Amino acid sequence: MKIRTIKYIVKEGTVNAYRNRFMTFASIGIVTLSMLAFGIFYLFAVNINHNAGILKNQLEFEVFCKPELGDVQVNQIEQSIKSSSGIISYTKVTKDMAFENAKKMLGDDKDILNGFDNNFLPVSFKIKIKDSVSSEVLVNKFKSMDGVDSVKYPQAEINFVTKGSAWIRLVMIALLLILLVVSLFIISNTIKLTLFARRREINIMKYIGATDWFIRWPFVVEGVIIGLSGVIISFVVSTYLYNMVQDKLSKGITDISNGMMGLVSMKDVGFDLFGIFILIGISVGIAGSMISIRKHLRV
Amino acid sequence: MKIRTIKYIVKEGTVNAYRNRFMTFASIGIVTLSMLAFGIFYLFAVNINHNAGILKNQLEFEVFCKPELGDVQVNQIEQSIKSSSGIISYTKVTKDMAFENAKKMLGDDKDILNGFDNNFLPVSFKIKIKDSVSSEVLVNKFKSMDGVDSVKYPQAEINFVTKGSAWIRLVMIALLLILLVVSLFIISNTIKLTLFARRREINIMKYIGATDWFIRWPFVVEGVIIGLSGVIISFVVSTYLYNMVQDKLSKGITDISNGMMGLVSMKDVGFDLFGIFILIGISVGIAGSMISIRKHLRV
Amino acid sequence: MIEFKNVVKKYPNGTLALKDINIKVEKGEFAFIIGSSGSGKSTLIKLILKEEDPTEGDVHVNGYHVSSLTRNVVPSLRRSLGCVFQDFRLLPNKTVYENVAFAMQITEALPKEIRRQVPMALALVGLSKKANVYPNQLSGGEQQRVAVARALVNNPALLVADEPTGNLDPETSWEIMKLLTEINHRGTTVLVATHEKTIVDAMKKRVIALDKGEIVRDQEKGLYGNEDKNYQIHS
Amino acid sequence: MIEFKNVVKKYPNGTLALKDINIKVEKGEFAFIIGSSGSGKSTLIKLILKEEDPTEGDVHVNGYHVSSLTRNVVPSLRRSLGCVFQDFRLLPNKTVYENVAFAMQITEALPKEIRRQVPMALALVGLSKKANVYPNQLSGGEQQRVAVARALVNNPALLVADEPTGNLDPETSWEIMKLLTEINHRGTTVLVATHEKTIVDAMKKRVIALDKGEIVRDQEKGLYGNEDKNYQIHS
Ligand SMILES: Nc1ncnc2c1ncn2[C@@H]1O[C@H](COP(=O)(O)OP(=O)(O)OP(=O)(O)O)[C@@H](O)[C@H]1O
Ligand SMILES: Nc1ncnc2c1ncn2[C@@H]1O[C@H](COP(=O)(O)OP(=O)(O)OP(=O)(O)O)[C@@H](O)[C@H]1O
Ligand SMILES: [Mg+2]
Ligand SMILES: [Mg+2]
Repeated sequence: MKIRTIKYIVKEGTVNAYRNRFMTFASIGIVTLSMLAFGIFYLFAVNINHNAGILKNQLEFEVFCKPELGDVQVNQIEQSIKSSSGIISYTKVTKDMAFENAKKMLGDDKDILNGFDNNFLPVSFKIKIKDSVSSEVLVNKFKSMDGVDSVKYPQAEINFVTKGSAWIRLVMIALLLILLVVSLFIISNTIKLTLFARRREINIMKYIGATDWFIRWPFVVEGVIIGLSGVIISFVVSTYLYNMVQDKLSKGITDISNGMMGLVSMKDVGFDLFGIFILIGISVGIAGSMISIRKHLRV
Repeated sequence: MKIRTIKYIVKEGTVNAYRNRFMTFASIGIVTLSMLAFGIFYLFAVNINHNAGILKNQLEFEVFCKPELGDVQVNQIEQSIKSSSGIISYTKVTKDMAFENAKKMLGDDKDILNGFDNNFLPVSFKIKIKDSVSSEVLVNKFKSMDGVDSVKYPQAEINFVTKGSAWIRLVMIALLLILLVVSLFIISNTIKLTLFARRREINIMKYIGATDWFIRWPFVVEGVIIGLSGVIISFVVSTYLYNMVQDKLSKGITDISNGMMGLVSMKDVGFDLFGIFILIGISVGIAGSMISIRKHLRV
Repeated sequence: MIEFKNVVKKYPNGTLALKDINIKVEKGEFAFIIGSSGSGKSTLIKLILKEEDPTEGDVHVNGYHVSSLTRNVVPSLRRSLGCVFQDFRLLPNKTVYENVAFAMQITEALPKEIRRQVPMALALVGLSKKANVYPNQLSGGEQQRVAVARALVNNPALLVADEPTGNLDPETSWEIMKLLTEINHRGTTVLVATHEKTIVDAMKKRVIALDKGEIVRDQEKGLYGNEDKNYQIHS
Repeated sequence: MIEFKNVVKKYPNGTLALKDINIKVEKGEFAFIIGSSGSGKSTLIKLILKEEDPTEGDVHVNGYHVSSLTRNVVPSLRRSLGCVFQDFRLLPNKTVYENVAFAMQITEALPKEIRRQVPMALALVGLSKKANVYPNQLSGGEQQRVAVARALVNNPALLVADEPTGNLDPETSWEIMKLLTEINHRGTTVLVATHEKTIVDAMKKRVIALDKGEIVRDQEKGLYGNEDKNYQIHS
């Protein structure tokens, strides 16, 4: 292909996009809107996923040492907790602290503890783990450790969050994929419609003796222009909407989750989203035009 | 308008939908897909909403009577709880039960309770309320009641679920509305494209002397055929998908939520969804065709 | 029937297609509009149909003051006349039969009437056999004849034809012209834009000659002109 | 240059458009194809362009065995000849200039060449002034002349024209015919399907007459025929 032909193709595609501006706008509208829907759900899903992850990381269990254990043995246990992999952090609950807690727990009835010293209560460790999946292994490990009396862990809660967040992820990915496929099909159907509307033009070019590629390339350029315009507009709009929503929602979410959860910042997801968008914009523009034009070239 | 003209219009619209089947299929595809995306998210939102509602109804607080209260006074309090509005159910926790709970709570250290009888513990009522919003009123009411020692309620939890489910609802409604608007715009843009592709046909009719209505009605019929086909297909597909997903998910959801939550049955939402779909299918078909054709009639 | 008063037509791109046109065609007349390519014949016909509006002047057709017609009266103006368009304007998604029938359906004619009239019109232009094919399956001349049939089918009081024989062989052209003459004898006003020198010369009807948007001749029983020129090419 | 051997063309809907056609047009010849409306002239030309495939028989054009051409060689066949289509086939989204230039761009011609050739071709058909308007802003005859200019612009070895003067007045028609004759004198083979009796009679070129899909006459220096008929209408 000669340079002048490439020049011709680019110019032709651009000029045609302009001359068919009614169709160009309608198509850009459709691309924009489907990608906007996809983008909004993508951001939604990323946030759900992120927060489900946070919830999971909030999992902790408690290792109770035998009450009669001396400081040395307690330290040994502490060391082995420290060196365990899969643990984010731990807090030591001393006998004093346990006694205070017991008092609080009994509330108005704390008088019953009068006369006891803190010695009958055990030292315990509150352990935060990385991954709820590995909790079972850790729990068993600590249970069988010398000097450990018992391990308490909120099994139901762990199950709920682990399975729950897996389900949420699954559902989110499924919904996102559905929306992506829907968007792609809608866009490709739109390309089909626009090429169908211009089938006579394509036929004429063919009758005059233009090769398939000579006809196809300007349409591909036009498709890419439409695709890119659509995704860029939808990226800008979804970024704008997201920032607006983030402003409004962050405080609420921080409030209700005691600062635990929060919205992902656009800085962190924007790049991914932009990449996905540009990829879709270009590939749909190229593939859609190439495939849809084929049937009209057969004259 | 004469009967024969109405006959003509219906026949014409149907025949045209068939003769332009390439465009008809592409348009039905777009309608189907956008409504499918909408339908799936609608079902998703209904379920989220339903389960957020269930969670909210799980809210309860506990009213502690003064330990020294006699049976008569306890009964009085029970009566006034019973007669309070906004309460779904309540359970009475007797002194015996409280003692057992205390033992459980202390676990291995339950020996410290030896020598106490259950008398130092108070009778309490666990109350399930209808609506977390009214909890504050109820809490204050019981706090100021004679013989009530204290009212414990999980404020953080209440806040989380109340605000949380309000947010979820808001987000869901927002996402649904976005998707609905996106779908409607996509469909109307598609109608614009198809009418643009057939603008010459419309012009010719006008040049021969057809009135606007005579030209427009068959297109409206065609639009309704496309709209209805699209929504019916997407209704069938989303019902099918939903039933499939329900089979797979129900057990999981029941498991992780201890039977509390669950998926809404299609029987309960199907009718609403079908109604929305048919309404959209018909109105988009009519309005879209009528509005988009207008500019082509001006010759 | 048709009256142009000081009509000027300038297209938006600046082309001055008609300059100060004054014509009067009476009921029952048969007139040719001739002129070289681009002289404004089709533009004149477009003004009659309100396909274009005059830049200046008034156009009266069939009792309608075309220049000031409101949008919703335009269809009745157009239905009051039959028109053969230079580019045929057949509906691509309708068969030959349906194309002709369509011109009757828009008048809400009785189906019985339609079933009687359409085959008759098709027979007149010699296309009875092609009733059920689509326009893109017709030869150029056949498409043109469908356009003629459609213009005739409603027995309009005025028939306007833009180049109705451009794609027809001399014999078929003569058939069509005979048809138009017959229709004219039955009282229909006929206005034909044409290049067919032989036909114009032979028919000795009124000839309105346009040149660059101006009427240069308006002659009863006229000829195409250029009679004296003798075309010959050395080969 | 062009050879039809026992060619039969039956359209999918059953219409038998050509029956057992045998023609040979040598390099440098000038031939008319005449015949009444629907006799198969355009079909014959469509076979030359591989717009349609023959049901039976072989077509050879410019050294290509058209009937058995693979899809990707079709463009070079079409580029090896210039064609004026009966329905013009101008690109609606391109100006007159761009429409003509397009025929050169597909051959990857030098921009310099294009800028030289296109205005020349437009001048030849008398449309220099209309270079920058779109086809829908042209009169019927002007559109036809753009189609002629586009067919000429590449100086093809073979020029095929289907009814190239159907929308033109006699004078302009003669201009176009003179143009085709000149081109023919410079060595181009020319094949013209036409109804213009006057022109065919005056030019005394080879005439191939079709009737209902059959060749009924193939005559050097022929006439249109029907010479003796005297058209006259009583008015
Ligand atoms: N695509 C098609 N499908 C079916 N029949 C067709 C098709 N194209 C042409 N025909 C038929 O084939 C016959 C020959 O058509 P063709 O176009 O070759 O005629 P022609 O000689 O060019 O006529 P004209 O002078 O009117 O243009 C006609 O009867 C026509 O109806
Ligand atoms: N829509 C338009 N916009 C701009 N100019 C136009 C338009 N239509 C026609 N013209 C110009 O107006 C002039 C008259 O055109 P018109 O179609 O009336 O010619 P005509 O006499 O019918 O010619 P022909 O015999 O070639 O059909 C021409 O120069 C043409 O280029
Ligand atoms: Mg004209
Ligand atoms: Mg033909």
